[in-house]
Amino acid sequence: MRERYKNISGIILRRSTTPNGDMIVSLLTPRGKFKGVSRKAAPSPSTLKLNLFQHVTVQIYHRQQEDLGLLTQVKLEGALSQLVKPEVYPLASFLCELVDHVVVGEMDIPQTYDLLAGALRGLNSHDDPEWVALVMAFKLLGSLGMAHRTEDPQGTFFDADRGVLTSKNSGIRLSADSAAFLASVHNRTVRDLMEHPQPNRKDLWMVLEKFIVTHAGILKSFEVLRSVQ
Amino acid sequence: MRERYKNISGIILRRSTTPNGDMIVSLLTPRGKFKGVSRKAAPSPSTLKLNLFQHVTVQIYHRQQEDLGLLTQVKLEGALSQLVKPEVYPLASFLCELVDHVVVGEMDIPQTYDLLAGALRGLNSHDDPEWVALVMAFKLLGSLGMAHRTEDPQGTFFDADRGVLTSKNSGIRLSADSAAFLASVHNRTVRDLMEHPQPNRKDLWMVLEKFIVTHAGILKSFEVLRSVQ
Amino acid sequence: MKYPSSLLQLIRELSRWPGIGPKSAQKLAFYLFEQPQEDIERIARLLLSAKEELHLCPQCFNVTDKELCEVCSDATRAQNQICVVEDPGDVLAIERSGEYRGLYHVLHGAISPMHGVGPDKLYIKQLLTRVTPDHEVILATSTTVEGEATSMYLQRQLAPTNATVSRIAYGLPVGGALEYADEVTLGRAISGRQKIK
Amino acid sequence: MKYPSSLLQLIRELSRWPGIGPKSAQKLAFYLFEQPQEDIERIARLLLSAKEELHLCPQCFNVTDKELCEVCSDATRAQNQICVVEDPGDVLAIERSGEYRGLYHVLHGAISPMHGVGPDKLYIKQLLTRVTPDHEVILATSTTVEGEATSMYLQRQLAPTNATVSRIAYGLPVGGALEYADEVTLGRAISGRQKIK
Amino acid sequence: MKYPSSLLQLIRELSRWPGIGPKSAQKLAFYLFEQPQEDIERIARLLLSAKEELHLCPQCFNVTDKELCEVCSDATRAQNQICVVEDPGDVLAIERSGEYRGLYHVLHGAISPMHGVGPDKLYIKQLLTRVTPDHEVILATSTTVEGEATSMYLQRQLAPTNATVSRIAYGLPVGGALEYADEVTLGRAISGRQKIK
Amino acid sequence: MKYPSSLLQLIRELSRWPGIGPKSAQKLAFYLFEQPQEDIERIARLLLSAKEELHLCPQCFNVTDKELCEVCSDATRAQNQICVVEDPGDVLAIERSGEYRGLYHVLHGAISPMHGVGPDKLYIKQLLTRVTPDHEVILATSTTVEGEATSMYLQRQLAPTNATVSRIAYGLPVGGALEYADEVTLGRAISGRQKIK
Ligand SMILES: [Zn+2]
Ligand SMILES: [Zn+2]
Ligand SMILES: [Zn+2]
Ligand SMILES: [Zn+2]
Ligand SMILES: [Zn+2]
Ligand SMILES: [Zn+2]
Repeated sequence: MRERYKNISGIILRRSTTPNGDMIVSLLTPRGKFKGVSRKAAPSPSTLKLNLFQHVTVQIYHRQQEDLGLLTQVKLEGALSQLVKPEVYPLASFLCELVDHVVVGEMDIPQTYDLLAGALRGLNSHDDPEWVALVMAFKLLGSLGMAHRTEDPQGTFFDADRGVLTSKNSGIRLSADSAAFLASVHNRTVRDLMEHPQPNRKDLWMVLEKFIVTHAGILKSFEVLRSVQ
Repeated sequence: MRERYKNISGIILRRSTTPNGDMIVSLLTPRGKFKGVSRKAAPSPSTLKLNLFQHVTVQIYHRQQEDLGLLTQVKLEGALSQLVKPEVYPLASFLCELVDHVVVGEMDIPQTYDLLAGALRGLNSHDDPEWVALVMAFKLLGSLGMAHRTEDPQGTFFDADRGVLTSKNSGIRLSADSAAFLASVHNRTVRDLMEHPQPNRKDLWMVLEKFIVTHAGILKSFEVLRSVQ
Repeated sequence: MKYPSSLLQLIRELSRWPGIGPKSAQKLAFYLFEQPQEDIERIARLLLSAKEELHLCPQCFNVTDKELCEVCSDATRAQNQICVVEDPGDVLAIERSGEYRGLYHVLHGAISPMHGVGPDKLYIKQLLTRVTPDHEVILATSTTVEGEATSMYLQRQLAPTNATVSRIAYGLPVGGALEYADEVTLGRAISGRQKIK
Repeated sequence: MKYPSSLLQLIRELSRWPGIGPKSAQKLAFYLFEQPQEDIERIARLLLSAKEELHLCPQCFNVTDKELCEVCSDATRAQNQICVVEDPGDVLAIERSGEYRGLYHVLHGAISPMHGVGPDKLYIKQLLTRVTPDHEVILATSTTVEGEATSMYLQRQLAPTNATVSRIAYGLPVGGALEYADEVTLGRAISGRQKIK
Repeated sequence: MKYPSSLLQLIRELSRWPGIGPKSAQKLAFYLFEQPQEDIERIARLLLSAKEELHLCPQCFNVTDKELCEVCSDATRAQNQICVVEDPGDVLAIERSGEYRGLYHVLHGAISPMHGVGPDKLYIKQLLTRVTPDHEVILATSTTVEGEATSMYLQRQLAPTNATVSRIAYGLPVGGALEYADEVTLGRAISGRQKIK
Repeated sequence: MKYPSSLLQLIRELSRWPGIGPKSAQKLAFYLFEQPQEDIERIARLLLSAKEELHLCPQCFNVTDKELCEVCSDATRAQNQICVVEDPGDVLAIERSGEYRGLYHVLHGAISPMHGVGPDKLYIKQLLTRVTPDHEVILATSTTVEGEATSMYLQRQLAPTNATVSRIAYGLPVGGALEYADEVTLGRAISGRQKIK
């Protein structure tokens, strides 16, 4: 007997309401991104739990010849209450939008999943959420095979088009701290990176945005992110 | 084009949850009793409004070959907040169960509808709710073609089997007040009856219960009603 | 064709369970038939042992497999708080919220005259004997008419005990848009608003 | 067969409206076609006059056909209370509840970086200029993450005004059973419980 | 607060449309208000022009903006096939299937004594005058009780014309599992099975 | 609070059953707990005896408690008709329709490369050995992509047997309005129409 019901556990990356009144939810799991629809956006106990950034277990019902599974039951596994703070919310939105943008369908990404879960926990509790977002954005990109390269570890320029840290005078000029960060970010642990926050991050944000725009496309949250920085 | 959607406005007489998790609602309207089902008893904003005794307007969707319409939208028209008070709740339950029991399907009963709506308002605000229930129960029975008869206006017995006020020594023996009440209840206005409450009502309740049991069947609320009297 | 009677009986039994219609019952029966023998034995044992080991806690009437339930016998919980709920499942739900560290009392239902359920059919008397003037009794029956009526009834009955009595908050459920709240709930959410210091 | 283009266009237009799928759009189009000429004219006039007569109130940004909206120009309403909502429909819902007699402020959305909606896209600046230390500002944005983030943002922005700021109550919706409330809501309903005097 | 009357009227009008309840009507009204002026004008024009330009084809009674509808005036279509349907929307559905190249006849309803719809309220007489012995009349009314009754009535009425009469097939919808078909449909699917050559 | 482990295990077990999610599992567990001891014992016995007494019929592979299933051993049934279905539940459904008096063959699935189900995982070889030139094989697999693929595969495999092969009818489900049928189904219903004599 084939099973039409499937239980999936993951983090809600995005929810949007269709003109039809249905709610479509993107869920990040260690096995990729799943989308499901909750009919009519009525606040059934289910839809209420389908909130952004939350960790949920859902039951998805797969109907014949429809690609979007129907969300039939939702169990809340964890919610982080501090992600709505003004200094955190745009950062959490940015990371989730980034992952939602890059991850397409089923793929084995246990590392990305763990990184995003960790990033959200970090944003929820760390007293330097901006640094959490910056570090984790680079780490997330790395986990998705989108690490930038280091042409010259002593380089002080970032060439977004080629995605390299370089000593050639092209692209974004970096502070010494930022150059060192970019040269080492993919080799250091998150813990180590978090323990050495960098006071000046303007150029790192520029690098990150430019790199993402060039290699993944424009994210809507950039705009809000900039306005609150 | 035939219309499968219908808007119905009425009072919720009863709601019950099926083993399946659906909620079935009986609605009293001036044009009879309608039943609808709200799927899965999930607290959609709809089901939340489908509470006992409330006046609602619902949209019912009639599917092919199913007799129970699907409740698709619910608008709350009015709720009476005092019906849950311990001295009122069993009385309101009793009147609604009585009407739910006697009214079957579509029938023209504008008078019954108005009487029940008035009874619930009365129970909500009157300081002698028991008298409201007693008077309105007899009035409701009358509006549904179930008035008792008066064999002898001077009679002091109530013969429930025949449903008559009689002077023959059979059935329930009545106080003079109660006999006078029963002889006149169907000829007097509600207002007049309400203005002349009767202090001793034990025999009237006995008459009412016996009459209903004989002519309409046993109501479940009798038991609770007796225990709180 | 007559269906094998053991299959039919199983389907009939399953279709009586809450939330399982005739179609699902048939599906389940075939599913169970396709499971290995040892799984079926395990399920049967689970059913029997659950029934055997579980009973109602003599103090709070929650389901338990201990003499006194785990909450009642936990000395670290606030002994002067009693949260009154309709069903054992409600205890589970409140525990999951992590917001409550007192005791419980399970009524096993709500007053519903139409369904023949009066106060005497619930564990109300047992609640009244538990409560002392030092207690806070938190009425967490549901917000349906039946739940409200039960809450009102309990308020009256608890008055002579001189205990503090409180009612769970009405308001907007977390995660919802205003447009989905009905006007009664919305009214309560406005009138019950909390100052932000 | 090609369908009459005026019919096709109508169907296409209707299917763009919120909550109307392609099937319903077709049904609606045929329904409209079957209505008498004068009804169609009336509907067309209604659409045009609604658009023409309605605009946003310059004070609260609710939809109105007056210069100042009916609430803002009603001297009997509490002038020192401002209830902040996301959408004009929320004003309607709160009014229907009958529990509120102050003024409103409609933001026309909630902050949602992922959808490109920052604070500057909402009527937030206009709110800040209205508020004085005598005001009570009631934050009635929804309880979704977006609504909560907006509420938090407003709290920060309103702090320098020295106005009283409050948030609508979280809790159980009226008419619901506990089993349907999620644990976060349930936790809020318990922690926000109200003493019964 | 009284709501702007043009808004209220619009909401009331929309809530009368089929499939749009009171809640959706309000949502739609606000949606329409937020559209740019020119869009509203376009919608109003669409409504009026649809009503103005459309009428029933004098031969098949489908909705058209031509004198004779596009199907009836298409000489390449099989002139000896008439597919009888209940509603104009059914023509659209069958055309989309691409399986039919004959003519249509739209009854504008089905016989339903309970709703006071007798054969005389439908375009049945007009069908009978169209049919000659050379025709194949395909009865494609729905498979509801009303549709079946209409189909049976037409069979009787068409008998004297000596035309070939056929009925659309009953059976399993494409894409479905057997378990979701009811037994009547399943029985028809079995008895109507097709030999594979 | 830790929940009684026998209750937790029961909930976990039930939540693994098809169509039962985490919420329903909890509800079911409490329901089962509230049943009288003898009912629980009966359910456990039912489960065990169903598993014990039932096996697959060696001829048609339907579920049975006889040596040969009741259909296969019923001499009054048409021995030259074999209806091929995916699941035992389909036999039940077809029997309920009362339209079929031949034999069955249960494949126990449909070909689905994506789920790793090839022809060899189904009881197809056993079917081929049953079929003789005198047989009519009715392919009643579902009309999903998997069911169609299985049906096509069987047609090819059955060709050398010279048996008559037929496929259940596609068409409109009984009781439906045309507007609810998709265009593929509608096309099939038109092209498969039946002459009325
Ligand atoms: Zn206990
Ligand atoms: Zn119980
Ligand atoms: Zn205003
Ligand atoms: Zn707006
Ligand atoms: Zn024509
Ligand atoms: Zn067999």
